[in-house]
Amino acid sequence: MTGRWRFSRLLLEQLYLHGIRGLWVVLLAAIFTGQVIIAEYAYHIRYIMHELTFVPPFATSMILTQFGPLLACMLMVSLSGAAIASETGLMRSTEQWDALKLEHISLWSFYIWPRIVACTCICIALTLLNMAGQIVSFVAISPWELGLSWAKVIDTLFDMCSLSDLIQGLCKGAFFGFSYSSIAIFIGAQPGHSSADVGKRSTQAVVLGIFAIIVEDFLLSYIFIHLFN
Amino acid sequence: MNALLTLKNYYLYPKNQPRCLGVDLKLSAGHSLAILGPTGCGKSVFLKSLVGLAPFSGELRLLDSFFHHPLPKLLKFPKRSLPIGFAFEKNALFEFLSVEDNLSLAGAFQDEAQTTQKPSDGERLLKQIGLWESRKKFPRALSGGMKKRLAVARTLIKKPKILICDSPLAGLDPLSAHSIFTMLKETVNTGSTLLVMSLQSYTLALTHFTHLLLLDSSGNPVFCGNIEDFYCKNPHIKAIS
Amino acid sequence: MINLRQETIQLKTFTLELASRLFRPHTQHWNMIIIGTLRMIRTCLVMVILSSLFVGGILVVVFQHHISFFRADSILGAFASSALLREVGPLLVGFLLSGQCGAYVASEIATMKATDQLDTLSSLGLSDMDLVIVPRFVSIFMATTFSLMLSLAGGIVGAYLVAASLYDMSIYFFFSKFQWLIQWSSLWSGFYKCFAFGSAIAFISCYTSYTAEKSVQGVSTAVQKTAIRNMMALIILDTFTTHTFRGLMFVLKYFGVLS
Amino acid sequence: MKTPIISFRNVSKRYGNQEVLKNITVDIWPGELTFIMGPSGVGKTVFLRLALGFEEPDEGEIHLAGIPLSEMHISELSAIRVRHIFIFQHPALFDFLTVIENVGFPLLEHHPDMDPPYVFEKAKGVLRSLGYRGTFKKMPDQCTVGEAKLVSIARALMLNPKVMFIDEPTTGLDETTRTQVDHILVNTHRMKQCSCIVVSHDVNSALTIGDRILFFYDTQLHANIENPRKFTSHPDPLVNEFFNHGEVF
Repeated sequence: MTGRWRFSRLLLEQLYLHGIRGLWVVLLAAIFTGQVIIAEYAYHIRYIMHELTFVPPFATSMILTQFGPLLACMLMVSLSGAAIASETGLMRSTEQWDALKLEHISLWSFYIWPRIVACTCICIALTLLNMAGQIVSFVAISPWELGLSWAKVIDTLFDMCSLSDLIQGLCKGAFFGFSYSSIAIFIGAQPGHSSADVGKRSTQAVVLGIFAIIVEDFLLSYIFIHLFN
Repeated sequence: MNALLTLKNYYLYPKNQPRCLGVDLKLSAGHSLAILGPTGCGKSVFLKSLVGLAPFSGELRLLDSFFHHPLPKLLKFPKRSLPIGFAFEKNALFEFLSVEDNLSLAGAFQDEAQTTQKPSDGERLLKQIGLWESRKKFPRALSGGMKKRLAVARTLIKKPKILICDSPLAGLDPLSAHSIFTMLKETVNTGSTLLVMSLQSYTLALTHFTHLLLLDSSGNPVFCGNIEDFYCKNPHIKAIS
Repeated sequence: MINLRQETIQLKTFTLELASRLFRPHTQHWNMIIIGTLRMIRTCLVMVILSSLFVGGILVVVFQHHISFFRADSILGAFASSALLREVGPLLVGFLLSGQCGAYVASEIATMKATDQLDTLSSLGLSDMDLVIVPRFVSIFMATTFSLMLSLAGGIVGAYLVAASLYDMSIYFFFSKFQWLIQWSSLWSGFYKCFAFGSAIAFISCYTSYTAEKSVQGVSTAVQKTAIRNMMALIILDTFTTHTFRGLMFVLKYFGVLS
Repeated sequence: MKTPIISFRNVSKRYGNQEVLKNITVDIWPGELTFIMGPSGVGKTVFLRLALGFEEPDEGEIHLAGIPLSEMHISELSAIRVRHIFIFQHPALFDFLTVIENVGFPLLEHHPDMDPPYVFEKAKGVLRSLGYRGTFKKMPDQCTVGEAKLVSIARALMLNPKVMFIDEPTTGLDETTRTQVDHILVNTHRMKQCSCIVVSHDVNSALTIGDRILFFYDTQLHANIENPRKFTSHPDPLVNEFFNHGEVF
């Protein structure tokens, strides 16, 4: 497909369409979740170790491997997963799908691949952004929560984690992005549904996307922990 | 003049009802076929089976490719796209593309050999249907009549040899229905295209069309042939119209 | 785009109308509410239990990796369950319920609005708030709160199953440090969060779908808006409930209500 | 002197910057089967929604059954609405009730003291009188478009309203069910003393059964045709063209 409909142009459109909306949502969420993680962690470590200097390194390793990709991709499921599922559902119910087939356009390279690749790249980028946001927010609040000065917190920030944690988080983000967008398109493209239950199909896509992310997070955490150390 | 569309004992399977009687038709350029029948009698299934979106059995010759299915099977899509324009009932406009892109996508995958599609074609068509000012808008913002016009324009841009429309005049007020119908008739009057259309109003079918296909409520063809045979079969109708 | 002023006016009128109708007992609609709640719980029961098992599993896998640095494996069970009860459990399963209960009902109401059923109700002289919105609001609230509490139990069972199978911990070893780390306060904080999340999901789903556009496009935008607003509300409420719960406990201790 | 059902006094309405209706002044009298016609997207449905208080006009005054709409409280409005039923373009049947429950539901809500079997029996009678041949126990999404329209009209007739506003009853139907719906309109109008106001594109039915035709064009009330049965031509060329094309399409 050349010219106006070449793959890179379609991919850029999808990147812009789904990425822009996700940007400020993930930033806002990162600020709030960063504080919650530190508050809960401090409560528990205060019980076990009675000494809070361990909290920042633990929290960063937890963010890099767990909360960074998980929360970013959960938000992306509700943002672009629901959008893709309802858009595909509408296409299916108003016969646009057959119209594309009649035009001899290969649906995979015109409609499906741009969206899946775009969602995967966006999830990787937003995972990075989410990690940074959460770390900044928990460092900012640590003097009041943990009673440690900023300088001390920043020194011990990356003691517990290494580059492998970052790679784990980004791989998880890629897996989550790929899984929820393909689920959304698969559910949306189911034949034989009227325009009335397009809404129900997109909620089904959101629910299955979130469930898939939780299951994948469990499996990937287990595999990565036993793979890397 | 070679026949563009020939059907020999063409059977249909609308909503897996029992088989209906065979349809035999021979249409060439410049002819126009009107399909009439109550709602839910399989008019749109018949139109879709011509293009390969619904299973059929019997012989179908489209332009120069021939399909013979003893059993009900979907039409295998020929490799290159045949110059056939299809306007859907629910005018399947691509919601995620602007009006301009809807048109350019329709003509983008035509073989360069058959029709050289210049960008000016799109502009001329848009001006003709009065959508040139709102070409950057999305189909969501258009009114009912404008959506139907865009759907028909999308089929005309490929300069098709066979133009198939699924009840394009349904639910429209007389003024926009008139403008769409004149646009379709002009393409047929040029003598190079064949128009196949499903309709609701009998008076329009009898006055403006050369061939007629009447279906009853369970999908069996009651009459199939050109207008003259229809009149000589039931002369009292000629007196009324 | 509806400007912010018009949005706030819509929000104000909707909340006033909902609040006034919510606390007037409508006897004949109670059967509708109960049937709606039971149907909603039945649809999201399997998904809630399965996802809470996996949430418990995630916590055990991650904390086992962290605690192995201190060689203090005995506190793994208590640590994972306390983290689950206090914060991670309600949040993750709340995301799932915001889609399963919240967005599902939102798509129902938005489709009813798109096919003019709400206007037909008011044109027949019946108030659509009484017959459609209030029963669904109450049934979402009850279904979500019940499911979240169920997920807390499911999470602990899931944590135990993963700890027993992957890290072969015996049941006594798993529950040994429970009394020490988990007091009643962490259980109340879990319930407090479940109530807060349930009410937020119920209000946002009903409001977003009631003010949706009247077209097929309106239904899909209503579902997307509900899903994202529910999730943002859960995250913001999560922080809000953590801090207010700590303040609440301080006040109760100060007045001697709690030991 | 009978009071008009609706009287508009230079009412105008605009959505954002798009002008929909510009100073309309018209009275609709009971006992007349009035048709509201015009090109699509000219605001015919908005005219009905303004009349019943679903939307507020930007300027001008609307009287429903003699009472100005602006001073009406919501409870008075819903009391008036029981007498003036609005049937929408979508046959908006409640998809969680079966056909017979759909028809009996409003009556049961308004009079909780009535026992359901009596109401369902009455609903069956009304449906049979309208010529509904489908089963009573099926869900609305199994009905055909024609059946759904009949059920929504039956649901309105159960409350025996004085006035019925019907929005495009015959679009999307084929010839046979279209004549059936026209027959029902005439029947309810004549026998049941319930005057009907119909928004429609169907020129043939307007000319055969209508008592008065209001023709809207480009946000203005263009023509007010008294007795359409003797309608041959109209000074305004636009109206002529509309009706001539209407007969063909």
